[in-house]
Amino acid sequence: MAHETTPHNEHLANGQGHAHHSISPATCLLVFAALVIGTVATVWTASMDLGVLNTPVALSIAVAKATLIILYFMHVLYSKWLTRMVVIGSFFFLIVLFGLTFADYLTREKTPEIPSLYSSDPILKQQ
Amino acid sequence: MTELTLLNALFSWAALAFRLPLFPEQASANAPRVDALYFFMLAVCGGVSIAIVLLIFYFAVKYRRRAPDQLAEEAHVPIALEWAWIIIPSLFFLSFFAWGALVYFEDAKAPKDALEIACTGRQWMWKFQHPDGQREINTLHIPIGKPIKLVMVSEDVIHSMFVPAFRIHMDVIPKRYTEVWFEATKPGTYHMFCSQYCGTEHANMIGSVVALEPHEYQAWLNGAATGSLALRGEGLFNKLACNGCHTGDAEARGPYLPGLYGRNVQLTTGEVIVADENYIRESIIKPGAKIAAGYDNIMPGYDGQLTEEQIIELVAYIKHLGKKYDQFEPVAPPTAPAPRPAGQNPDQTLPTGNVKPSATPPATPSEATSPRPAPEGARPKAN
Amino acid sequence: MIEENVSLPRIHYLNSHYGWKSWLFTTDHKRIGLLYMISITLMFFLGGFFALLIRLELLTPQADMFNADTYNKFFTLHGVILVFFFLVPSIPATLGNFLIPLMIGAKDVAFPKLNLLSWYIYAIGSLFTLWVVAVGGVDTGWTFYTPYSTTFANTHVIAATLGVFFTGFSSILTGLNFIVTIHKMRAPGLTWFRLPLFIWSLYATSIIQVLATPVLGITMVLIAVERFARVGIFDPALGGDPVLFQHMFWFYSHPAVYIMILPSLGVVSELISAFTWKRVFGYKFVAVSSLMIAIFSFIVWGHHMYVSSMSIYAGMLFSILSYLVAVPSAVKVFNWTATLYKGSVSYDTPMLYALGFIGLFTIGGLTGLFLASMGLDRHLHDTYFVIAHFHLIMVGGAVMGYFGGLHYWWPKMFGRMYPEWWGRLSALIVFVGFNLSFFPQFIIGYLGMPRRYHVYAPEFQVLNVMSTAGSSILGVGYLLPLVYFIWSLRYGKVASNPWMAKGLEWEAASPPLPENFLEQPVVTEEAYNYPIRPAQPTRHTGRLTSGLAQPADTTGKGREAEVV
Amino acid sequence: MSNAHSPIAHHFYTVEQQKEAATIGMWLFLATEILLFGALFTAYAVYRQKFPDAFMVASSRMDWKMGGLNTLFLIISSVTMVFAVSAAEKGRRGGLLGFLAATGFFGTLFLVVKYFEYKHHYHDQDVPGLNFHWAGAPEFANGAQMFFFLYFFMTGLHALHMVVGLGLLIWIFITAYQGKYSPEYYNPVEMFGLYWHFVDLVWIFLFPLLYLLGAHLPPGGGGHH
Ligand code: HEA
Ligand code: HEA
Ligand code: HEC
Ligand code: CUA
Ligand SMILES: [Cu+2]
Repeated sequence: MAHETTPHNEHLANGQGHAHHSISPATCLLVFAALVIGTVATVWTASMDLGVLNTPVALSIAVAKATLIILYFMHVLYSKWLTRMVVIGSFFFLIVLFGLTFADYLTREKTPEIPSLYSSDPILKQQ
Repeated sequence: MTELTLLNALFSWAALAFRLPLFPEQASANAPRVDALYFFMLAVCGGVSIAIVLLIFYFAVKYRRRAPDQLAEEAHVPIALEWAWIIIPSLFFLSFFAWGALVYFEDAKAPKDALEIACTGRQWMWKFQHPDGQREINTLHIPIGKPIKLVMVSEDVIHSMFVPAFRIHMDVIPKRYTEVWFEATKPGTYHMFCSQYCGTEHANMIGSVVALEPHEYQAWLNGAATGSLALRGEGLFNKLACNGCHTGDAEARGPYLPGLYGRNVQLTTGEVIVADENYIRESIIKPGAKIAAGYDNIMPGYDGQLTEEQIIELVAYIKHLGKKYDQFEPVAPPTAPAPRPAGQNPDQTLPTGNVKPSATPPATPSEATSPRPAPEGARPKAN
Repeated sequence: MIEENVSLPRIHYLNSHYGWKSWLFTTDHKRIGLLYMISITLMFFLGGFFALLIRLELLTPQADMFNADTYNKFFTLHGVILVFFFLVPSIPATLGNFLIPLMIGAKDVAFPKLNLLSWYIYAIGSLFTLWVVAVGGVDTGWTFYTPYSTTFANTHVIAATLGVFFTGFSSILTGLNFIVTIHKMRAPGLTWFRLPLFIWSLYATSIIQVLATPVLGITMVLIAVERFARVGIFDPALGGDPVLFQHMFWFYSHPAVYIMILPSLGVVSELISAFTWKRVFGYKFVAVSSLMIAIFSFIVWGHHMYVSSMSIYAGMLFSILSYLVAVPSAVKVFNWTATLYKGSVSYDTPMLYALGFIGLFTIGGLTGLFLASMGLDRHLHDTYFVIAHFHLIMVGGAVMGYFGGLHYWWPKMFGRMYPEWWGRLSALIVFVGFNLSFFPQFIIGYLGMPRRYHVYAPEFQVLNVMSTAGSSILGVGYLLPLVYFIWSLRYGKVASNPWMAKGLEWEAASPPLPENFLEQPVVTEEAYNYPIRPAQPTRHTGRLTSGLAQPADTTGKGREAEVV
Repeated sequence: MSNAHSPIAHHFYTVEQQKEAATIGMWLFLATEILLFGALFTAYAVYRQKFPDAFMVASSRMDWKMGGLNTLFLIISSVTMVFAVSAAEKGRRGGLLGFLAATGFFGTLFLVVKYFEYKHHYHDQDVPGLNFHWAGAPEFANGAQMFFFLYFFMTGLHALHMVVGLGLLIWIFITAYQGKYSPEYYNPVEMFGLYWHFVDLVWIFLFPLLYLLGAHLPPGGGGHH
């Protein structure tokens, strides 16, 4: 059909075609090694008390591992912009959910005391 | 704000003429500010809507299809218009935001000298306790011309305190204090609604706020006195043996509580927080949650053993301990109509040593200077 | 409306197969669209019926019709049914399902079986809800606020939340299907900026459906679990936080209001163009504004929580972001108005709905701005002002858009016209009834009448009576189309493209063939490429007859379908 | 989603189009999953902020060795899944079947370990809503209850995904055995792979957040005094 040849149909036209979707066994094993090391590192760092750093360290390792899986095992490194947009988009909105919820929780109980704009108000002035 | 008064008069006139209420009573210091914003937005948005509707009408009539095959005409509309109607409304939107935030911020935090009234919401009633312990249900007596702060908590589900005449609104949540404050400006009786759906009788969780002249309020207080909040808190404090640890001397196992309220507390985690009602409350029911630096986590938690009211009393007591005398603003005018029963004055029954009682409280400023008419002139609202 | 002399195609999607199986197991997007249409119509009248009962009770300040519990169930079921089972699926699942493949020149949506599955899931959800209605209702309000819903309510909360969970799932699948369809099934030559604006708006809607609905789903499950197992996920007595529930609920439910309105905005763009015979002014701005609305819709949910004890800084953030989302909405309103300028405006029923839509949506949206302002919301929260605000948008906006679209595409769907005179009459009745119902509520709201009250202070009565009167007029306005639409299926005048409208969907047969197009269409022009007469010094000389004889036949393809 | 029997469904024009549609469809589905779990992670974060100590203490009652072992199983199964897809791509049916079997094997191991963990927790009266009983410091009771609720809900939902995944895997295995896949058409294998990796991904976050939070505390849990 006219599909692949129509210049306007951008996704079909400049796609990667049906080329290599899967990664080479060597890459795969490398990633595997990295994941195992990451797991060991998580456990190892968790056994130490790093104070406030406990969670950031554990989460950074987790994020690194997840990124490897997404990029290599799930081929996002080799995918089209659309797939990448879906991945980025979903994480973006997850961060929105997180971020704005915590915009509430982290700023609670800190009600500001701003000087009254209405301090010239006769009613308030009486006090 | 003369234009507001004018508008208000207009609305009242309409209300009288058509028996059609159009505008709620303005009975708090806050109300005119909210209404000013309302009228501003009404003017801008009303203007824009009318303009759009008229324009649509005009175009729709002028360019109506006069013959069944009449084509649309080539129109040269500058694309710059697009940017104009992105930017200009945005500026208006910004002004709405800024004004709205200001109005809100202004009233977010109660003034320091606000009269504190404890409020408990439960299915389906409102309970209030005045600082001197007078309790009432579904009716709240307050003095006008004085900031009132409601410290509220729910015993079951979420409720919401709504007094339309004061333009205030705040959810009342279980296990956490929320607060709202207002200053009534007009004597009268106003609606008080629960506006958060809370079950079967939600629509009947209503009551009234009775705003009184200060001296009348005082008279009411004296008539309704049932013992001080803090006083009962003290009783509990002793009964529950809190004083066993919080003795106030150097070897005490628990921290020294006087002056705690409003002070910064250093926790074992290194964090510094302000000891507000919620902190004190938490310290009582879940002491382990935040541990004061230098102490062990040995205080028993009282979660589930105390009713909300008892906790309020304890908190009131601890807050009371904290206040220096000159922070107090007793509502009693120098010439109180009826003398207090002995022992009812919280200031005379505090544990000795921490706070010195004073014999003559200063006069209430609002009483001294209040130019307002007597409440006889106020028209009570239907309820 | 143009009188046509056409006949129905011999074989089309309605008569290509017979028997109930050919409907219940169909994977044809058009038939699935109709399955949805029947289901949501039932739900609309059921929900509307509850609305009438609500208004009946509110005729007087006392509780003289129904007791508190009954009333509470009424508004809960009214909200749940109309939001989750009518308005969210309404335009996407009916008109969207029917039209997306036609408008982009595809044979079907990307995943036809999934499409059918989503209808079944919707049906399961509806059954849960109908079961709840039958066995005694639920009384939490459509917002299911905790801890009332989890610990205190003694009605059928679990079944109701599961119903919502299922319909949410169905909504996800629909959205997913649409996104893939719009990306991958477009006809050659149909680039993004040649797409009809309806497609743009459904694309934006689908993004919200896919990304926001899962959060609602899991929240509903958490409520059911908490109720069932008595664990304290949101119950403060056990350490839970009811405000967290509100965050999670509104993270979906605010974007959801744009699930409801965006498709209508798309429909109105189509209508304005079709009934002015003109390209929508600022096409690209209108197209992109849909996406902007979808994206911004995710960041404003906290405006429902200003007085919930949420931090006031978060409140500020949400407030300003709420104003952000109004900007693309304003863009649309202004562009529609500008489109009318020098158009050839005709007043067929769909256009009446569209014009009504613009006015009511604008006012509804602008009152949303009042609520988005923190200072004002402290007075207006949970009053009838809110009720009026969202009914203006959801009924005066979204439902009007749906009705407009239904009238507009009716001949496309069934090859027959509804009676035009009755159409205009009912549009008029709806408009009048609507305004009478909901304008008084703004005043009641500012006066301070809280919502979800079956008894109220006597001074609110006059306005409430007006509102009740209006709603009964509105009911008539909605019953009329039900009658004449059904009538027209059999007796309506045969029609194909009575509006002389442009767009790929009008190039297929009416009703379309099972495969939509005989041959894959190729698109070579912009959307809404109506012939235009040059700017004329005088108005009456510019009448052109050429180009109207075959107005739709500009691509030259797919037209054969009509003469089969 | 797409028809497994004929390489190309009636409404698509090309194999490529069909394949891309499936990929994006799958990714969109995973996007919904991300937000589904994401909502739970948000709840977790909120409560952890509310009960930091209780979460730590309760978490020290987790057996991180079992969790670690399971992490390993899932990673291995992910790798075998990658090999399965590439075998399908190259048309090696034997390899495909073998790697699928390995994936299923490790997935099952995960569930077996999980089963023993759950059983252990049940025995220790750790299951909110069923038999929760907190023997540790009373001020942690609420927080611990919340922790265990989230633990069971999140790992339970994850396990549910594993079970569904294993079901799909069996179906893929059977169709692969029947020779339905070829280098031209192996969409379902690839899509299933995406799903499987995603389930792995969720676990990668669950493991540190649930098991390792209190790992530096003395073992046994129940309070730190
Ligand atoms: C389809 C449904 C829909 C839509 C589209 C909207 C759109 C908007 N809504 Fe509404 N809303 C609801 C449905 C909807 N809402 C519902 C159901 C509730 C109640 C839920 C409940 O509690 O039960 C609610 C409640 C609600 C609240 C909470 C009130 C409360 O409970 O206290 C708020 C607060 O900010 C709000 C704001 C807005 C805003 C800012 C928009 C904006 O998107 C509007 C944007 C549109 C315009 C602004 C119009 C066009 C603009 C112009 C023409 C420009 C004009 C130019 C100048 C002014 C210069 N809505
Ligand atoms: C899509 C959404 C939608 C729609 C279309 C409507 C439509 C209407 N709604 Fe409602 N409404 C909501 C969504 C919607 N509503 C929501 C979400 C709430 C909040 C719920 C809550 O607080 O939890 C609400 C709440 C609500 C209230 C407030 C209740 C309260 O807080 O106490 C009121 C009061 O007037 C009201 C009225 C109406 C009216 C008069 C209509 C009219 O437009 C309806 C017109 C339709 C008809 C009149 C049907 C016509 C049918 C017949 C005449 C035949 C009937 C018989 C058969 C069964 C066959 N609605
Ligand atoms: C067994 C001794 C003990 C008893 C009994 C006790 N407390 Fe405490 N309390 C402590 C200790 C120790 C601390 C400091 C550690 C902490 O913050 O938990 C404390 C802290 C507090 C604090 C926080 C003070 C600060 O500066 O952080 C408050 C408020 C408090 N207790 C109130 C009470 C009340 C009210 C009661 C009785 C109902 C009570 N306590 C009973 C030992 C006790
Ligand atoms: Cu209390 Cu509503
Ligand atoms: Cu909203």
